[in-house]
Amino acid sequence: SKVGEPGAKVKENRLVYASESEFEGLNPILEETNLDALLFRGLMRFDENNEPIEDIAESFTVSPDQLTYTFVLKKDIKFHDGTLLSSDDVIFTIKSILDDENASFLKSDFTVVDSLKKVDEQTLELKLRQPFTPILDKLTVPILPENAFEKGSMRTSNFNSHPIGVGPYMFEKWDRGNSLTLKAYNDFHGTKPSIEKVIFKFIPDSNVRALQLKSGEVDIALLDPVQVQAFEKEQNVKIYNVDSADYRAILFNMRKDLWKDVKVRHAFSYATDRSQIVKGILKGYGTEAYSPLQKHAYKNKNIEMFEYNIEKAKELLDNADWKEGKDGFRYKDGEKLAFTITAPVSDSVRVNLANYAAEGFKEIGADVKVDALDWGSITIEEADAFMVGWGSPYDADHHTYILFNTDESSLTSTGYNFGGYSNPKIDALLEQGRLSTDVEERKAIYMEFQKELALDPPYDFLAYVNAVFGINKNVSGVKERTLGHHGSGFLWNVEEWSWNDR
Amino acid sequence: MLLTVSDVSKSYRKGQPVLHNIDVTVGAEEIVGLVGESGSGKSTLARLIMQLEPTESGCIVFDGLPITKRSKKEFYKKCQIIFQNASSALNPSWTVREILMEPLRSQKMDREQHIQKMLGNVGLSKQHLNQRPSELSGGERQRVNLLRSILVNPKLLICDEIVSDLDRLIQREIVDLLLELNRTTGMAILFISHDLQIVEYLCNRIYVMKNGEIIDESSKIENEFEFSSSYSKKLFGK
Amino acid sequence: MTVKWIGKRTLMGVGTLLIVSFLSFFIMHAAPGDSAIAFYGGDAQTLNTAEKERISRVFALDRPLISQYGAWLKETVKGNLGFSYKEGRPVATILLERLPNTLMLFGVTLVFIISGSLWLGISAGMKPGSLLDKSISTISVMSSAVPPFWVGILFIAFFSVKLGILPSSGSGDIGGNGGLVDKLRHLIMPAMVIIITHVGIYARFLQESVKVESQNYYVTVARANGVKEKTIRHGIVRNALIPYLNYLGMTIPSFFGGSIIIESLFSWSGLGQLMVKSVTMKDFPLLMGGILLTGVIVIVSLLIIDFIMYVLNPKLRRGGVQ
Amino acid sequence: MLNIDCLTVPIDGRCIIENSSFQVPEGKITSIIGESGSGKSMTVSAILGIMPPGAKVTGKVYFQGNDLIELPMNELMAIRKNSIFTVFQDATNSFNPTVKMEPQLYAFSGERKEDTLSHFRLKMERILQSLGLDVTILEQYPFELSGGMLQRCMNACALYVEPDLLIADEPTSSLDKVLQKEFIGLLKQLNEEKGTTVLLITHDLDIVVDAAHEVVVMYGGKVVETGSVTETITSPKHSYTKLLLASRF
Amino acid sequence: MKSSKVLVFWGIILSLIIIMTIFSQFLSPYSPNEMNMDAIYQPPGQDHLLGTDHLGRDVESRLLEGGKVTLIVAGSSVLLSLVIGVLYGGISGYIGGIIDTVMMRFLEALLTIPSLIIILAFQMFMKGDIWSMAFIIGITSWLTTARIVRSEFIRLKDLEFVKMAKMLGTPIVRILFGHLLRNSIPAIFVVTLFGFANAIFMEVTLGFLGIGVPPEIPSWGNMLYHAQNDILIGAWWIGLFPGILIFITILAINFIGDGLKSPKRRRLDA
Ligand SMILES: Nc1ncnc2c1ncn2[C@@H]1O[C@H](COP(=O)(O)OP(=O)(O)OP(=O)(O)O)[C@@H](O)[C@H]1O
Ligand SMILES: Nc1ncnc2c1ncn2[C@@H]1O[C@H](COP(=O)(O)OP(=O)(O)OP(=O)(O)O)[C@@H](O)[C@H]1O
Ligand SMILES: [Mg+2]
Ligand SMILES: [Mg+2]
Repeated sequence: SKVGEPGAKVKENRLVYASESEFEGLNPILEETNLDALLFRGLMRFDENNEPIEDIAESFTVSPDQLTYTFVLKKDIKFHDGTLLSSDDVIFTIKSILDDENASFLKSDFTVVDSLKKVDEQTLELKLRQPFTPILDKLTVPILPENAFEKGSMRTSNFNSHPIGVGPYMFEKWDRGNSLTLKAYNDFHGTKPSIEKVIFKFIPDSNVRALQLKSGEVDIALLDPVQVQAFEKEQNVKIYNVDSADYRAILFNMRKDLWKDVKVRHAFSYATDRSQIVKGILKGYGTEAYSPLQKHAYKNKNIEMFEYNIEKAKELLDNADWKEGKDGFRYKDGEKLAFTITAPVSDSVRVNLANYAAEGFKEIGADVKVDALDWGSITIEEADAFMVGWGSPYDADHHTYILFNTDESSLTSTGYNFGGYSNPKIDALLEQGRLSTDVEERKAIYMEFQKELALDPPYDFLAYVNAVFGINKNVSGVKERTLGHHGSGFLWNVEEWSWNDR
Repeated sequence: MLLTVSDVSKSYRKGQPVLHNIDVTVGAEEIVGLVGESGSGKSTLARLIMQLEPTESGCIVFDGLPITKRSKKEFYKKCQIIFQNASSALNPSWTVREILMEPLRSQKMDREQHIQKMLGNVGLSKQHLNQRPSELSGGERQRVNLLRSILVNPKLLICDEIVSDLDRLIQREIVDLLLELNRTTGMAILFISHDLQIVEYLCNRIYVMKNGEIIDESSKIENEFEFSSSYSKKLFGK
Repeated sequence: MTVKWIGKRTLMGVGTLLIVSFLSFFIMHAAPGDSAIAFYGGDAQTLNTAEKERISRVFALDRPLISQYGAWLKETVKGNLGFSYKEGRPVATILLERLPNTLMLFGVTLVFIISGSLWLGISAGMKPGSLLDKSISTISVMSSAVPPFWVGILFIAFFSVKLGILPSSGSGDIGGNGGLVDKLRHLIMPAMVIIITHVGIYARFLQESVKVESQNYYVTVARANGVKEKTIRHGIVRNALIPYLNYLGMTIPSFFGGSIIIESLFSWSGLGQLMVKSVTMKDFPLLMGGILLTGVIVIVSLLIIDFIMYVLNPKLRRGGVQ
Repeated sequence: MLNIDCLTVPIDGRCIIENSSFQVPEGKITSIIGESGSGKSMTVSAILGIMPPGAKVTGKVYFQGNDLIELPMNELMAIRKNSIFTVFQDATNSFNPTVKMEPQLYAFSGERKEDTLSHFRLKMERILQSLGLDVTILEQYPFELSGGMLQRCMNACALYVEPDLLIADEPTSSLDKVLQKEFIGLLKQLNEEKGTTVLLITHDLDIVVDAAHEVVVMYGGKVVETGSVTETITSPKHSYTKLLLASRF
Repeated sequence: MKSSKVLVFWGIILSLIIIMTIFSQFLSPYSPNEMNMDAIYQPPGQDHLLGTDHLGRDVESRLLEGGKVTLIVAGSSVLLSLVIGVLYGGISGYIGGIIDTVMMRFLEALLTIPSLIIILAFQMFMKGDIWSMAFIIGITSWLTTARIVRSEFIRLKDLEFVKMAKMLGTPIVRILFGHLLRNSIPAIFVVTLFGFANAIFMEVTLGFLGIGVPPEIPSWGNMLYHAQNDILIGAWWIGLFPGILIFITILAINFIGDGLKSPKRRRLDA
């Protein structure tokens, strides 16, 4: 780094990552951080294609009824503190997630788990209440060492600030408010890491992150789309434009009368100029969206894509009895065509998207406002429309079942169906997709699902947003894979990274 | 007696009494002078009578009734004070008209006319009504003050060194006005001053104060005062 | 007398703290929004009603407010500030980590602002109509009319990116062990920004009160009678300091508010940033602890300022009536 | 000693003093009397060169041969320090309210004469006693003293300094008769023994008759009459003077 | 004399700014929210006099419209804080005694909690419109006014003309308004003007924290907030112009406040 820090004299074998926010704790079942992949490993792990493969697990078998999974663990896996990992630790981890006392955010992933049984030190049996193919995805959850926890609530455990895992890097130092340092773990069971230290530097301001990347104070930073251009001339920085399954869409809250008529939903979908969004707001770092499974192997290209078409949108509204009034806005039974899109203020891309969409809707005679609020002040179930962001690079069930199934209402169940969307056909398809184990059959089901979803859209899909990272030119070994939300998982193979010049 | 101050004491700091055991009376239609050493507590006594500060002991009776919190309002209708510093007793942002209207607020009569009528009594003219206190000379300010208090028709008027900073001519005007008022309306006056000539000229009775005590009292007999204490004698050069 | 005064003021300070805690507790709880959602921060979208209820139960957020406050107060009086919802660590520990940084930024900026404004304000105020006087009054207004975060960004762009001589963020070197020199290097820019944008206003205020004081009768009298200029100035400054200190006392709390932005811009891990974070996450124990701690800092500063005023103003000391 | 010639002071277009001339002969006590607001205090300000902002001064003020109005600031300051002492009209406001009396009185008197603090204390105590003040006032703050006491403190400084020219603007206005007499006595003594020239402003004709040699009468911003006291008292020329004399109680 | 010239100069500048923002509809060439993805980050030039921003909106139009919002927010919040401050400080100062002590401790307590924290807690109110924004700024910024009013009232209360008024039986309302308030106006005026500048800053600051006025409403605050991203890109014009206008407005207000304070407006009793 050229700024006169002590490390500048000898180029240290370390990697500095510009972290957007500081974590409250490092317990992966209480909070998700981008360190998880470095510190911890789970039974399973996503590979380059986002398929779950064995990691801690040596192998596993599934019973014919799809209800019992038996895992055999690798031998001699040691936690960072030297203790051996056993099946007790796995059981402890899942039980902790299910324990209400811990208020884990992962609980809903494991509610299908019926029981856990230790067969021996290296073997365990997991029983489900019902068949659930995606359970392997879920079992990528980091494994915690049972004996590192004292009695009492996990929330106040010392572990949270001094974590112990089996990942390629181990905890070294946490300078609160400033940085967190990890060092290479030499007993790691996978590829031995080449970079000695990975440092997470907390820089909340996105500009400062970019500036520090420029000045060499940090080696990696996630960039805002608008910032990328400024780095194109930069010699020392390489831009990684990583595909992600992360889409943005306007959620129609079906509890509002306005959206009851599918023509209205279609009209707004047609009135969205996606190409301009990708071009202008995402600066080309994204793709136009029309389906929740667009980045998936099961993607269906032959469905309605809602090509930008104002005339069609107007026609649809006319048909739905929303007639244009003298002021240019549409009215039906004396009521104005108006609603508000709520967006989380901390996410400037979502706010910009909402803003742009709202402005565009004026053209079809709708008076649309934007509310940018803090997460704590948002109740999605009460909003007219909400700027959601979903999308998973993993199993097709992952971000579909919990979003669109009638029974997955966010109000009455553990699902995330915020808009109260309900379509019997969709319900049936999602159920089948879940239970089926045949790949081709599943593909057909999800293709059909996408088609049906376009006919009765729960969202106005806008765009998939890429994660754009700027990285020091001398770092090599970066492997791109379709990423999840906010570029999470970019460091997934950091143990394979190395410096060319140190 | 209109006003009876009996056995009043006051101290600002413990052990340093400013006033002790003061007995003062003012009869109806009487003009009483209060003179004394500088720092002897004359102004303090005036403030105590006006209930601007609490007394420590003793009582003040006005018109036969001791003044209490509740009777304060009635008391102020009958008893008025004019402070030594004329300028600070007038609201700087009001015009003379507004200032003079103040005591007449609740009255139903034609107030403007009443004021205009009264203006002449203190030697002010109509044009002064639109001026602000800062645009008046010291003497004029004192007269506005006086007029305002008189408009209340008090039975007793306390004047605390109202003429000390004025020149002889203006002093004379004001003193003559007071005499005139006393004659025509029967207003009693407690006149605090260290200007002995004025006090002798104006008052029927004089109290002399020293070190927070009344050390002497004398009534005017054939335009002469008789004093007993040596300080008073020295003061009046007798 | 003086001891009694200090005792009385300290007692009042404690009373104020109690009001502060009461107010902040109720304001924060009365604030709209769901604490369970806020608690999840960035993961909030993946939260449903069942989760919300569960979280509320875990943190006893479903109990009546007054009993929550009572419980909190009881614990606090025992010297136990509780555990942060989010971090799970004792609030006191978290606060103590941040305190040195905050005190450092607060202390350094305050010292420079006070000494700078004293120097500028007095020298300008003593020469009314001079070039210095006029330029100070103009420049001070100008400097206070630029938003601090702008100055900050320009500083980073210039000193860090262009010249590369100062670190643009953090409160210590990430690799090093955080020696004092290192700390100071990190302190320079955030402190400079706060000082530059604040010193003018205080200098201006002092300048005004020096000018007003200089117009006093006693100054004229002293000048006319050949009293030494040094003696006269001494007296003027002494009296001009009283309104200045009053103003300083009134605005000290805004330092904490105002520095939040600077803290986040320079990633200076201080209390301000911590509090903003705990408000948005509705981490009540942490927030209450933070407010209480800033409360103590503010009240102690006010106490010191009041004490200086008390020493400077004999009317207060002698207990006389104004 | 002091020769004022054609002094004119306008403030914001209004003439406070108009074309006034008079003399203060050396070794004599000269008194200015006049209507309140006639410009007496303003004349003092003009002599000392401490005009309020917005005021212009024209005319000449000769002091020991120098024109004070033309004099550069540092020379004027030297004269103020070495030769003149002024007792201002508003004694209550003449002291810094937050400083104890002792350092203030020392600054006004002892320091000027470059006396040591102990020497100052000895001399000042004597003077204070002669004015009927207790030495304990040195340890008090101005607001703890009554107006009369503060006035006497200022007067004490004047007596301490024994300047070539003493200007006293209503030095006895808050004093009772006894104290007034005492101070005037000391003033006369100072004049006789040390030869101090005195410019005494007062509205009390008794004092004028008692103490002054010469008198200046001001009215409406103008000097309307000058002359020796006896002459003026017995045969006033200007109508205002006549009125003034006639209005004794 | 000179100070009145300064006053006139800055007064004209300020009124120009105000008039420009009031008539923004007629002066701005585009609708302030008109987005053009083909004209993003256009530097000042022919089509867009002051360039365009990250959504292709015309900076000039937004500047004019945003001024209206910012000035309304600042103006009405100042008005609100004035009312609260005068009432609170007035009551505290006039009644005095134990009530004053309690009220002042309360005020001190409020002063101690950084107002930004309170605002953050209540940001829900900001949902929707600029009036709630003005409300929230107003309700958190009356403390200084209250302190000043209180000390003015305490000072005036002891003056003789107020004592006289009580003796003359003047009703309390008239004493409060006619005597006390009317004579505190110079002091209140000055803090209020500074409060105005502060409110503009607060709006900017909230914009910086991303909790300012709703994003579709332009204001100098949220323009500046977005502009910080644009510095890196080199789009200096987006931040520069609102920055300059804020600067000039605050400068103007400061100088006006100053001009009104310094001349011989001092009372004769002062
Ligand atoms: N607020 C106060 N605090 C302390 N002492 C006071 C206060 N007011 C007056 N005193 C003291 O009380 C004594 C009497 O004061 P007061 O003003 O009544 O005197 P006075 O007789 O009116 O004198 P003067 O003729 O000088 O006006 C003085 O010694 C003064 O120092
Ligand atoms: N700073 C000023 N600005 C304007 N006018 C002033 C100023 N100072 C004094 N005056 C006016 O100048 C005139 C003369 O004032 P001055 O103080 O000299 O009167 P005086 O003769 O000393 O009266 P007194 O006997 O009441 O002390 C008065 O009418 C007064 O109002
Ligand atoms: Mg008195
Ligand atoms: Mg005078």
